[in-house]
Amino acid sequence: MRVTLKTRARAKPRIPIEAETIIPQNFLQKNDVRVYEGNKERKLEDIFFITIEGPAVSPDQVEIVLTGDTGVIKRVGEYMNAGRIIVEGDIGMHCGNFMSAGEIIIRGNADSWLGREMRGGLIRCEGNAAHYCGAGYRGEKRGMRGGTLEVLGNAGDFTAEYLCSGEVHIHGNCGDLPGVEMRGGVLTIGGDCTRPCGNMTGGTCRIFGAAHQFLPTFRRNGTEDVEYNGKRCRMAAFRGDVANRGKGTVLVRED
Amino acid sequence: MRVILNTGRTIRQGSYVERKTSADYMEEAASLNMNRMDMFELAVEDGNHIRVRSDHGEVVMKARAVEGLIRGQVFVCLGPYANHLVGPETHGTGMPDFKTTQVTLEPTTDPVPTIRELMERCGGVGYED
Amino acid sequence: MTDLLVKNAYVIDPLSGIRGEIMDIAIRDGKIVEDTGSGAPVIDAGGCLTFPGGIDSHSHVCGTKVNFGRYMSPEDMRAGRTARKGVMRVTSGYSVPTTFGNSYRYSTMGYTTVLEGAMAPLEARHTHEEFTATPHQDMLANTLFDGNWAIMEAVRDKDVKRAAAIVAWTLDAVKGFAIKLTNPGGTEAWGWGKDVHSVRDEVPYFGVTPAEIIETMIRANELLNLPHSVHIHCNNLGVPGNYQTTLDTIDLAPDLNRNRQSLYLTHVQFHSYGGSTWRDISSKSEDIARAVNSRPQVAIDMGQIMFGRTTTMTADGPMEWKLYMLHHNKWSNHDVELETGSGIIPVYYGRKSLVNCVMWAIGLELALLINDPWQCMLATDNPNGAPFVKYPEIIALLMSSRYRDIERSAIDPRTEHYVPLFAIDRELDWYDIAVMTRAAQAKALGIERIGKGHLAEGAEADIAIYPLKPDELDPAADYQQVMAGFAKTRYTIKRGRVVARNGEVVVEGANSTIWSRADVPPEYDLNRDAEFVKKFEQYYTVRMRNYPVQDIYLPRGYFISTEASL
Amino acid sequence: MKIEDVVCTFCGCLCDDLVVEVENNRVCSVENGCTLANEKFMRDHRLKNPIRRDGNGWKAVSYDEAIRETAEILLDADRPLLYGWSGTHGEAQSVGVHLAELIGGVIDNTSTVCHGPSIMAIQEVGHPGCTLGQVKNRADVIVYWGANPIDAHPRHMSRYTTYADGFFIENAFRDRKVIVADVRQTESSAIADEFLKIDRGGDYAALSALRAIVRGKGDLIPSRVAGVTREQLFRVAEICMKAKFGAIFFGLGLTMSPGKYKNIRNAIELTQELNRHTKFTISPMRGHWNVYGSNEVFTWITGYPYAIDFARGIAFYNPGETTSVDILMRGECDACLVVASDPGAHFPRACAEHLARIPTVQIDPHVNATTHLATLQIPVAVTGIDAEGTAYRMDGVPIRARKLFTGSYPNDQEILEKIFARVKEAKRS
Repeated sequence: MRVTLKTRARAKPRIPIEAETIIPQNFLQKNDVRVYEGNKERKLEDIFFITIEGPAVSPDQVEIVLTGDTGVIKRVGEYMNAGRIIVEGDIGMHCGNFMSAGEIIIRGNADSWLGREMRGGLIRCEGNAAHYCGAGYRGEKRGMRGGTLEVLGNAGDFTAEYLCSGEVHIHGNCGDLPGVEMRGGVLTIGGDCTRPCGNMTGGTCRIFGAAHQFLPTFRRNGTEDVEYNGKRCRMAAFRGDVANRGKGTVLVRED
Repeated sequence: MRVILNTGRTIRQGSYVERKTSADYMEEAASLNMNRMDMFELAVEDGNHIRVRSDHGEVVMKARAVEGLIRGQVFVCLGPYANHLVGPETHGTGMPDFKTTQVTLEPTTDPVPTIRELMERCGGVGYED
Repeated sequence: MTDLLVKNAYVIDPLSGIRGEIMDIAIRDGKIVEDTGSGAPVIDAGGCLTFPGGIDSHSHVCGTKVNFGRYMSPEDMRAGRTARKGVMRVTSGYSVPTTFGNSYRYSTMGYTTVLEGAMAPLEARHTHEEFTATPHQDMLANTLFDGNWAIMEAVRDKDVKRAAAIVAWTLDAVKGFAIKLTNPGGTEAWGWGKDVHSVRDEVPYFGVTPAEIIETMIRANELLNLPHSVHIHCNNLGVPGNYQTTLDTIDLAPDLNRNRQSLYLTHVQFHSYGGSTWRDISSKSEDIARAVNSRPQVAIDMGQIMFGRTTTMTADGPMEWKLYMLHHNKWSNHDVELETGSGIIPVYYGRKSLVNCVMWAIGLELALLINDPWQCMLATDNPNGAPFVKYPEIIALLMSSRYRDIERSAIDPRTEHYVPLFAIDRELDWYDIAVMTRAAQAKALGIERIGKGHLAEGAEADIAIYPLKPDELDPAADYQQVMAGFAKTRYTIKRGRVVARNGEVVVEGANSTIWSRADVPPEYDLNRDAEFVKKFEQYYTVRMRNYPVQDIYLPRGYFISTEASL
Repeated sequence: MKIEDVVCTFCGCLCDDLVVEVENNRVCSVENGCTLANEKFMRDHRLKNPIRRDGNGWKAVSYDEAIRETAEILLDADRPLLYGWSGTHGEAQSVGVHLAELIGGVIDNTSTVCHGPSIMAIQEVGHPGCTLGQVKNRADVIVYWGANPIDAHPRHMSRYTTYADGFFIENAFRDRKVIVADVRQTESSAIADEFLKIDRGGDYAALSALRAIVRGKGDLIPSRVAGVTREQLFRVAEICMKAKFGAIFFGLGLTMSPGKYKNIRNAIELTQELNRHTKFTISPMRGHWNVYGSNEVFTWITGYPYAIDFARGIAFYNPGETTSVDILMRGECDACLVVASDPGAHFPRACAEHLARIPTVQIDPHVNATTHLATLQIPVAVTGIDAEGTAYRMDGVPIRARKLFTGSYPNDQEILEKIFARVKEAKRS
């Protein structure tokens, strides 16, 4: 089944749409799917032109395609556990929060908290991701716990904060403090970043660009060779953060 | 000249904060506190006007020499003048970069706007007390 | 005049000696009366189990540290969110819900009176503000004296009467209900990052011992003729081998009051550990129960823990530090000048943790091994042992050994080597539960005199009707139904008005705050004591005149008045 | 008439020992107050009556009209923002939260541009703190980090720290060591025994280094961290570890600098580490007299201290998303109620521009920058002068602010209750 949701023009286009209901499992039956526009509950058809093609008997046979002015639509794919969502343009905050399985493809940019506390599945963002990409919930000790999150462009600050398990791969640059409080999993940064991995207690962060303002509390631990994009890279290895328990690994490209 | 703008509380700003229409408040809020050497380089003296520009806006303020600031840093107390320059980006934390705005300084003879004028520039309608 | 008639109720009212009779309850103007006028609205209880409104004699629901528990835990807030609906406001939180969340959840469980276990006097105004926002329950506040400088000086001078005068002044100033001692002496030592480790340890600088503080305060309490006894959280909470400290504390309690205990020991589960490290921790519930069984002058509450996530919070600052060193999670601490301390950390009690399983067993053992249910009240030290919404599960565990056996198979199999629980076959009955959840509390707190915890004529019409038919149920077998029944009343009636029905809150509520006022002779009035006033102004950071809680904070406050024997 | 033990409703110190003389509904003298208090009490100047924007000018309106119009604005909005609250009493804040809940709005307080990051840090690692009297009576080491109390909290040092004699500290000035960490010299740094002059944006690294030293991993520390020498870092760590009771106070120098809440988290974790050696506490220097009260009130009602979004009926919290600056920057809100604060002056310009675009109602005693952006302003009594109510000091101690005389203005609570009643009535019908 292919569900196409194309945004309608709205009187107040900057008010975000809260759309945690847009997940494959909700389109199996003729459900009354509703979303919030500010404090007003709306029927899905008030916000979108909806086209449904083909049948599906299980959520993994459902593909949702979002098009139009989708950059202010929040929480798409939250708690999704099967199926596929394709966003033709940009997507709003919290896309793929807590998702446990399935696939989200974003052709444009993603706003903050992409894949927050993700448990499994795949998110691929072809543009840039904003802040807290693959990060945790406020106050929660564990952030992303599984799955794969890939951003072909750049990501903002606090990328993969509290990363616990799973993989975050930013092909471009990250902002400030990527991998901060990281405790497991693998964070790969293709480009540059500042102050990586503050207070990390576990996991591995690989940086193939420059790591600016590198913190003084990481201990040099030899070199390692790593393969990236088909090339062998010589990496300076660090253990830290010794301000904390110092059990994490940061690899920064040397050559 | 490119410098970093820092903002914060001052006792004078606090004293007049509930009288924002007063000349006292304007005097304090529109003061650009600078290192003397930076002022020398810009060829300005205490009380001279300076156009301060950032990526987010521009505003004319009055130079004031102070001790305790290193070169390349200027300080303006919290208020509408400083905020004409500070960007709204919060890095997902709710808090803008009030302490670290890149600005450029350029001497000018243009007047320092009143707060009312600043707010009118933002689209407001001035109220005369 | 508002009347209400509850018909056909299966009533258990221990304080009135009613052990299960089908009867009608007549209500007028919020009180139980002999008869209503004709035409009074009728509630048909349909033979369902009917108790006086529940009373929680030790819970943490309002005040500085509770609110800090919320403040620091957005992850707990998202765990229990409900939307605004009808008269119900938005609620958030699981282990530390918002005030309205607490109030609604207690209401749907049939609880109508709750005692906040620890109020720092300096921050009492905060507790009272939150009481006002906890609309369904009548509230009382235990007032902390454990590290009170003036009290310790009186103890050092062996001046019981001065200690009594300080208590009287403070309770009046902060609208407190009773004396609470949390790790007496330990919270002052914590001002220097230290603790006391037995009732005979000296408090730094003040040179007094916890035992001296406890003995003095018990006598001061009785000199003031306060409704409740001294309410103690013993030293060494949560330390393996601490049962000895608990026994030592019990030994300090003289029998001074014919109507109630002289010492109330709270969350005793946390104080009944044998062994010397976390590796060899064992249950000493039998020793503690034996001591309680032989001393009518003490009463306790269980401090049951239940598996799952919760937040611990206590005035016992050093204990929370120790817990932080174990868990390495968040840690908050808040010392209160001249008075007490507090700490908060989140915890998870796991079925896979042997220590946690032993703790879980000890609480149940205490309830099953203490012969007289009037001496052992059901509580979790909410939210320390578990959020109070777990009470129905605890009731079911106490009523069904079969349920206990099922749980046994789900916990760490080594547990049975450390605890006697699975050898105990006692199963509590409906009457025991009624005692342990309301009647004993009313008696222990001394509030049966103001019509709490019973349904005799003239009593407050606080009533809980549970969807349970004792004649048709075998709690040992039907424990699931018991659990469901106690979780959601058919009706909760507060002061003659239905406040919750089948789990739905139906009114906004308007509670009362109950406090104690002991009248002392003028020579014991500390407002006129130059020495007291001088020290106050010198060392507190709040002026003495700005310290007392104004009447406006207790819009429906009422006090129990006593005449001090000074 | 002379009134003693008056509570000053200016900064988070909430001094309660002022002696104020009142004549003809004006304060004519203030004793014990700092400059800020004197200015506040003595030179109080109010907006006379409610005003409404009228084309390119303003006209006076009645309170009833203003209240009715405010209710209509809020009822019409799909995403209203209720901002401010730090300059009013708890009872009014409480009505504000219930109003936000009723209309499905976002409610936020001034923490958002002040100690919001401190709250976020506390939500990650907790907060080992204490009341100010504990510091006064015990502390032999005081650290001010990114804070300038002499300007922002003028009596903090004389009431609670450097100059305050306490029970165990009989001669404070001699017996206490003071450490100041800041990016610039201030009057506060001038009196410090140790001044850590930190490079802009270097607080996080400096705090990490101190943590490593306290953990015994100091061998790793390079000769300079963020402009501070290794020797000084070791010296400061040593002073802290040898303290009998240490107290860190931090200000906006940490909350507003790059990394924001992570700086504070690092400072808190340093404090926690120091507790393995001695007793240490840490406390934010809260700015407004009742900003902490707004956190407390919001928390017991909603579970969250600030930035609460009721749009979906439940309470949702996420700084960076539900915070005022972000909402205004993105142009999300379609109406704004400003109570007891001045976002026009204190938010970045882009936010002020959005306030001017939408209906903005301000409830405030004074003409301020937001006045010019607003559609409507309702003047009210000033808590602590002609209104009373509860305030929470920076350390959480609740104190009741006094009313010194009865003036002609209604207070915030009364105005908000009337708005609430109108909204509720309209929702019912």
